[in-house]
Amino acid sequence: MTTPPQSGHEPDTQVPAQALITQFEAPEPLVEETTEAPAIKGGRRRTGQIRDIWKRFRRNKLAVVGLAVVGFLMVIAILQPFISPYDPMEQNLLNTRKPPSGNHFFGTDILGRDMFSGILYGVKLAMIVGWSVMVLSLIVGVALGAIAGFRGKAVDSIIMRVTDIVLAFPSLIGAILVVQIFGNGIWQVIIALVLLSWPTAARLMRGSTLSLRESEYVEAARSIGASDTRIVTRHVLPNAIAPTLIYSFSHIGVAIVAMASLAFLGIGVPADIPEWGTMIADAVPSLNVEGESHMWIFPSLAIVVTTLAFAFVADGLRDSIDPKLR
Amino acid sequence: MSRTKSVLLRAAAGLAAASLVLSACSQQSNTGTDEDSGGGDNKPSSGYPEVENTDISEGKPGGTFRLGIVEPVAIDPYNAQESEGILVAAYLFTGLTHTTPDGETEPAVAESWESNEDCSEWTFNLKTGTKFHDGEEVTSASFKRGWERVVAKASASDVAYHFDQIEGYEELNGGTANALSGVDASDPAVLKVKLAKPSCEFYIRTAHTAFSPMPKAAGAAQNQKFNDQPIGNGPFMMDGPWQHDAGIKLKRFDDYGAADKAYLDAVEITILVGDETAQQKELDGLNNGQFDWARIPPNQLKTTREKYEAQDGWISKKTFGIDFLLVAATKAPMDDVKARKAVSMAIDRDAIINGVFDGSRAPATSFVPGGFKDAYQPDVCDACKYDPEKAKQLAKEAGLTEGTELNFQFNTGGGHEEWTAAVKQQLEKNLGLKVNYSGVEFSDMLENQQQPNSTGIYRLSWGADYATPGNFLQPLFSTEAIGTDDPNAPALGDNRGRYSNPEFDDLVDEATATKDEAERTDLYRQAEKIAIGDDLANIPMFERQQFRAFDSKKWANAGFMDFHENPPLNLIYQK
Amino acid sequence: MTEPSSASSGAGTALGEAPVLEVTDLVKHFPIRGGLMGRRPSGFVQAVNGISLNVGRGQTVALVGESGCGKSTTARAILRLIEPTSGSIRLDGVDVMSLGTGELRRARRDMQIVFQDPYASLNPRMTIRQILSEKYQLFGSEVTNSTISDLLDMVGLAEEYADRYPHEFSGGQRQRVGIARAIALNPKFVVLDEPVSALDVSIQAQIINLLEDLQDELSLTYLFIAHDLSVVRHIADRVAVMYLGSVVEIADRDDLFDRPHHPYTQALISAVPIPDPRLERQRERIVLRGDVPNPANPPSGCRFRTRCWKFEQLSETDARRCIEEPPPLYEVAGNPGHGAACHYASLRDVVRA
Amino acid sequence: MGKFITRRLAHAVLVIVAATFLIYLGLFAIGDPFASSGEKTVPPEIQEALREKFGMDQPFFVQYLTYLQNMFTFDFGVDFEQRRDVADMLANAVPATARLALFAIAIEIIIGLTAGIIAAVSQYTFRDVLITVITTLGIGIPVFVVGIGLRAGLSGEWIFPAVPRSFTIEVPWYQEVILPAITLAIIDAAFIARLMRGSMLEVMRADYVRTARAKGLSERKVIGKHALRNSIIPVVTYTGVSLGVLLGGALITETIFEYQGVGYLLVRAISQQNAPVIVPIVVFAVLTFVALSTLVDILYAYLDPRIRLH
Amino acid sequence: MARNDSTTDFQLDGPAAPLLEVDDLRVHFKTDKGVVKAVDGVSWHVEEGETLAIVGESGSGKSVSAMSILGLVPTPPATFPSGDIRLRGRSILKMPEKQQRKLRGSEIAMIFQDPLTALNPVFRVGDQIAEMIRTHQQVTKTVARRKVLDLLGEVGIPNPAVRINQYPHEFSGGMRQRAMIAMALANDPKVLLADEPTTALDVTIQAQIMLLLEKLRQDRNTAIVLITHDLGLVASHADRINVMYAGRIVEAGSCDDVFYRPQHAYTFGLLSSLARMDKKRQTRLLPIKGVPPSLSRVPPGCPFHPRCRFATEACVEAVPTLETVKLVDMADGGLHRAACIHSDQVEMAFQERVVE
Repeated sequence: MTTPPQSGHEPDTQVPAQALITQFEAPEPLVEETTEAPAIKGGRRRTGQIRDIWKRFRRNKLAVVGLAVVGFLMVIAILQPFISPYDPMEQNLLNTRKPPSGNHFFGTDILGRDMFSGILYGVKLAMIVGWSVMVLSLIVGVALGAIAGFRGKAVDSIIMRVTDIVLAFPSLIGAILVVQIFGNGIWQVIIALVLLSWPTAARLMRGSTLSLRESEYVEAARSIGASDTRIVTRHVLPNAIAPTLIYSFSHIGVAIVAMASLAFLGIGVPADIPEWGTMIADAVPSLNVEGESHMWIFPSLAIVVTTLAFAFVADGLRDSIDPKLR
Repeated sequence: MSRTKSVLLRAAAGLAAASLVLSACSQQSNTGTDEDSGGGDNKPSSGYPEVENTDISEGKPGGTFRLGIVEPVAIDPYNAQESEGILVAAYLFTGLTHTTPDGETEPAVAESWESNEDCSEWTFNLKTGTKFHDGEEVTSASFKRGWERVVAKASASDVAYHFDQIEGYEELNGGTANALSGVDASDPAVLKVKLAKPSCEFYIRTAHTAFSPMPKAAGAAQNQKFNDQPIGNGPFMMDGPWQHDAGIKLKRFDDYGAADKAYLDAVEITILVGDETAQQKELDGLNNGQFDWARIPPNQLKTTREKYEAQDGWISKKTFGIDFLLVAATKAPMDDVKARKAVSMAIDRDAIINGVFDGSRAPATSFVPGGFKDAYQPDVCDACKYDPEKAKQLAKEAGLTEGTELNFQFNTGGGHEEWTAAVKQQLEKNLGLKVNYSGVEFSDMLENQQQPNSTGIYRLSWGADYATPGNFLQPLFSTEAIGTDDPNAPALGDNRGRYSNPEFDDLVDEATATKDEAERTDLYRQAEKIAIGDDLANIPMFERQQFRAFDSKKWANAGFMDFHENPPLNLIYQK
Repeated sequence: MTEPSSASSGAGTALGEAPVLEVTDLVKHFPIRGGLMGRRPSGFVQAVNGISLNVGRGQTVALVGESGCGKSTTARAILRLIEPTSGSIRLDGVDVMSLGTGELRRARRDMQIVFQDPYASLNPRMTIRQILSEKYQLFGSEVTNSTISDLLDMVGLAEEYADRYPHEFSGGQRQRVGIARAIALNPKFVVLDEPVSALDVSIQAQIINLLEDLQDELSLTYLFIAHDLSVVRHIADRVAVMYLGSVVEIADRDDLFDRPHHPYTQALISAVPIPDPRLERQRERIVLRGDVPNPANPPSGCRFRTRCWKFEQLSETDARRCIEEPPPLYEVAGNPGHGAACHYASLRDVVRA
Repeated sequence: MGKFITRRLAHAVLVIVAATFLIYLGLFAIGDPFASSGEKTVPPEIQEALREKFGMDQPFFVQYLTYLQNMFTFDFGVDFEQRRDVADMLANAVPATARLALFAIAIEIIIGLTAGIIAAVSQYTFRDVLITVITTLGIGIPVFVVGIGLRAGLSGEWIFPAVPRSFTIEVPWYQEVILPAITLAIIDAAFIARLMRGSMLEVMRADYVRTARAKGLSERKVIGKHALRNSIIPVVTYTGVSLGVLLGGALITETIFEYQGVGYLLVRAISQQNAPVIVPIVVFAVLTFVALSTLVDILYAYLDPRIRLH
Repeated sequence: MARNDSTTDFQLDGPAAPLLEVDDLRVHFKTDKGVVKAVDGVSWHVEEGETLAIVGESGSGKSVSAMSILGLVPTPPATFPSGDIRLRGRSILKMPEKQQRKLRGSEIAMIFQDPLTALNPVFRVGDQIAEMIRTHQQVTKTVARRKVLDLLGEVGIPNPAVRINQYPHEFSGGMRQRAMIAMALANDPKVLLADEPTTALDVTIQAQIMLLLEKLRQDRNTAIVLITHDLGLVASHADRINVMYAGRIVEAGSCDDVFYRPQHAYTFGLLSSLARMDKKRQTRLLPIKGVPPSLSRVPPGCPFHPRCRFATEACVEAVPTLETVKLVDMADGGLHRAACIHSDQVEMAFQERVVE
């Protein structure tokens, strides 16, 4: 089955010439061949890989900006109860649909709720849903993918057939179905999104596990008498997880948009919770009404900024964690 | 029973369109009753003022009237149910009786009617020589055919229950009989009906489109061809089949005989998609000359009113419906009348109207709506006025303290989120209650209400099926309507608040058996005084009020709504 | 021509001592998945087709052949990194085939492998110290301060590099780490799977020297897998030539290179260019026709016959024997340690002429 | 090749059967299509009658098998609300959705491919950076934001008929289709451009492109023939899958523009809790999606001869 | 053997310009880590019917100079700070792109290391060869196809009529390389650049391919530039040898000269570290210590000095130039040049070792 588009892996974006250049870079060892005194002391090397990733990441300016925005959003999510000027759910029916002003930076909505506070609350919601979906689908996907890839045979067939079936649903329709079954609620939405995103994670994981299972260093581990458990946990997982991790991370933005899409359609997200998609849907009848455009512009901006920030970071991560995956 | 079309994207629209089939008793003319309504109250309503009906004048044939509606469920009377479907059905078909815009019942195909003393046998004398659109004559058999077509089990009609008083209903509906035994059509000009459950208001029911006659060509109820292009006996006939999601075209029926012929040559009903934006589109269409009639989106009431009032194209009218809070009246904390009154008085209806509905509605101060000119008792609910101090006082007496938990459910998808949320906030703010506020599916909410352990308050609205005040009282407050005697069994009737007062029950029973209208109305007023004024069994919230705008430069006789809140197509003519 | 020898004709131990490794009739077939659901095997790739091999203590036996001849599969099957289809393997008297999962894991202490690709055989997320310590942990041996440094010293790396990651090393250095991992805890037997073919020419010699030194120091027994005959001639004591899953010729090193009997061995040796222009000008190449056949569908009889230069010259009657009868590994007349699997084997000097 | 197709088709059928079972189980077994919904209360006796009429009183498996059987004869059952054949409803919605999908795909392929190729060929130039930034924005912005922005900003008399006209006046089809098609195309075009750029860059690094240059081919031929033919494969895959999604109904876009396609039909059915309509549409969407995926895989094998052998 | 027919190595005042001449070529790449000097002042030339071998380890820059000839090095990031490439005296680098293209595939053709990736997987082998013909010759498809059949037969592909319609993945490794060669020969080029043509192949297949190249050179008098790391291959096929290290030619001379009288320490190292099939077990190989340098950080002075057993202080000070160390030597003539200030010691050490 073809993987659905949203999980599509970006192919290589490396330059032809770089291949030529790396040819000259590859044999450069940091360590001198002879047993002369080493230039750098050992010991601090553990952080080396992370430092390398960071070094590569830092080169991508958009990614750095994205990271800053994501950090900022996380801070807002945590501090939301303290920095909201109003209770985001509190209505003031005498002050509805008011354009932005000193009292209400982003104006008020159809119920006179402060949109600024609502959007801050939306940040919290987006972060909770985005990260939960990422972590949960990562856990499920990695576990099942690794089992399928490493054990093979019947277990593999079963898990892969299940992913086939899940992936046969266009994602939004799948999410709607799940929500129809489980009912409304943020956790239900999270479950729906996890149910739909783990198969791709599992497939990526299975793919890398399969190739690593045949790799020489896994064979090497087996040759020194390592047990299967040890091989999986110590040798396969840490190396196989990168593509899955990158996918899951890039899926945060997708999850946030998916929740907003569901909310926009009036599905899944409880109606009284300030969520960006709900806010935009509320504003649809006001689309062409003068003085009410703030009702859809601010939540739209919030969601665009958030998804772009995550997209930039995901791009940066992909390029820096595993340059080969570009 | 009322049915609001589910709203696609949650709209702030509140009640969109409801099917209300009611009738009033008096046979007075349309004019002259307006003085009683709206204006005569002591307390100024915070809704928009009603517009007086203009006199109906004579016109000349011609013109095509255009308007937009949302896709109806059905236009075949066997299953037509909401105002859009009824708009078409009611002008394609003419029944025994007809309900005027003011809720009065007037003769249609039936010239006259009478009943025996205990109202168990009814005789309708039909006009002769009236025809269906295909030329077939309308006889008593046509009615029997039409009614049986609705009730038959195979039809699985949503509106069959309207016939439940008639003898033989259960057999036919249950599939054990092939005919409605209580209906006798042996004389083509006389229709005799025997009721299993006697009612002096039966003739009012027959105005419902479900009671339409059917030609032989109709066939079985489920018959896509006829369902999409019904052949009726009304002032208009189909001009080609219903184009789903696109439109319906009607043309005048020139052989119409049940009443005056229509003036309009044709009616073009465009089906608008997008329930939440349909009102906006109707208005846009009107403003751009594409339509001749429009509903008004709540957020544009003010500007539209200003514009169209100036050109006499504005319609504003209280109709036959009410929004209220259903109260579980036998369970703490709402088992005390003081608690109920405290809750009611803690709600600032005017603020909600201004905030959510842009001031367009009127706060309800009675349960029987203002549409019933005679039965209407403004301020019968003395606890419907906002008085936070008094509310606190009463709450204290009733034992409602800070943190007392109160369940409050509303149904999602009906546009009730905003105002119910406002109610919740006011109760918390004014009484310090801990409101367990939740939105659930409508069916779930109904089921919850039925449960013996249900407590607290629920959002509901009610539109009676027939134009009688009793239909606002008996189903909701009578002991019989609880549907069970066992307090530990689910309440299967509509009185899911389980309010029970023998005095009220007696008054309602007496009214149903009273042939004299004035007497009957008086009995209903007394009953409402007990259930609402004294006991406040449910908490009234808003009266239903409707607004329309139309092109007054082109059309005459268009300045009011028919009973179904639709344009009076049979009266409108081109200026 | 000699009589067919027994299965032990592969034995190469001149001394009376029992060999460290005895492999008899080793077979490995890989199923080919086919059919609608890919469940049932639709055929088998006969990767290793009945190989017998002995390796004496302290000896180096080389297994040579072109890609796809089954030499790496043989090595892995001997270590049971791939489960053999059939055959017997005895390591120092222990029947490796009969070991259970746990026993096999413990037995790995004595049988080790160095891989071809130094970039792929080290876990990139582990430091050199972790990579090397793992083996000690697995076999419950204590890792003292000096364990790793001694080990690194032995393969010519400085201890300072222990806490670095593989990607910081060059290919040659990684291969040293791979060797260190293999020789830790003093195994009895080490498979060297093309240990130098991925390395630059100038580095190859370093590793070859290291392997030789370690063998002397620790009296290791090597099974050396290679396609490069030059290296084999340098390092091996005894050489087995494989073609399409079978050993076609086996002999002591000099015997094999100077007196090859099998037409394939002769072609193989003649095809290897020697870095000596004058010699090269004199040499005559035996150029084989075509490609190696598909191991899933090998030729009948002698598997080499489709490319055999000698087969082409045979009369029809003689050729029939090659088509019908798979040649067993004969002992070459007058040379007890030398076996060749050819019906018409004969001596030919291909190194110098 | 024949074997490959057979296997791929068998796989697709299996997936479809399993998926339809799940859909059926999920919506019919759990939800009761006849229960009161919205603000409609259905008397129990009528619910009973309906259930009997539509065979819902049968055991679950019998229902499912009947359903499956009907589905393969294009009988998708009846909408209990309007009592209309769902197939009839789909007959109106599917062509509309197909028109929208094809229009959108056409736009996105033209824009996406061109932008992707330009970016790849002029890597590191201003043009490339500009295209990269635009595509990142295009991918990052949710479709409903794009749709709403376009609707708020662009709708007018001729592009998107904001003011409804009487249904008797014929509206040129492109007026309805153009804005939703652009909305859909923007995001996919961005994705295709990226995909194309990436795969083009990768292919341009391939040895056979070097061979093509070494042959003395013009750059136009190197890119347009050798690089394009190989790099377009992932784009074809993506476009096919994307078409599969769109043909199953663009829920959000169709809703925003009230475009009467399959997606809008589905959204309306969901908001009305109308399971008898939801199920066939979802089945239809899954069917289309799986069919397109299968087709894409077969097409893939055609485009890349290496796959054909298996 | 064509060896003896080759023109003398360096004709200072000869009338005809060399067939293909690379003159002081520098190819630099700008990268984040600095300038990678892949080719740093390399000069060589090749004549008809001659095989010139360029030998070096991975990353020595040996392929880049060949690829520059065909304009296969992308600019940017590559720059050409100096140098020229001339075909019969006409500067290729200064030609307009269109003219350069006309030379590619017709006058100069190239075959690559990995024939699997060098052939486009989605086109039929026959079509790819035909494309080569039709790019440079005005012939009809039918004529081109007939020519392809002839070529396939000539390079020893059995059953050409079937093979012409197959895709690359249906060919074995050896067959693919034959197809590549057929493509390279399609327009009868004067120069054939062979970049590690047999590295990916088994030794028996390598022998087939080299035999084929040798035959073609004789039949068509094509000049072959053989780029390889395999000294054995060089010994059996090259007329002259350029040894490259870190982007420079460190030694150049006739085949016999380089093998029997190496003048550069690096060449010495290479030869001494080789295991030889024709020799009984040497006691010990003599490896070169260390690893080749990164081309972005080439050591100062002689780039080989950190690994060199003969290195002295002087080696660090200046980059040694390629000097003629032996005038016409050995039977086959030509200049023998090396960039090593200790060439005498090197030769001495080598002779001792050989005697050993």
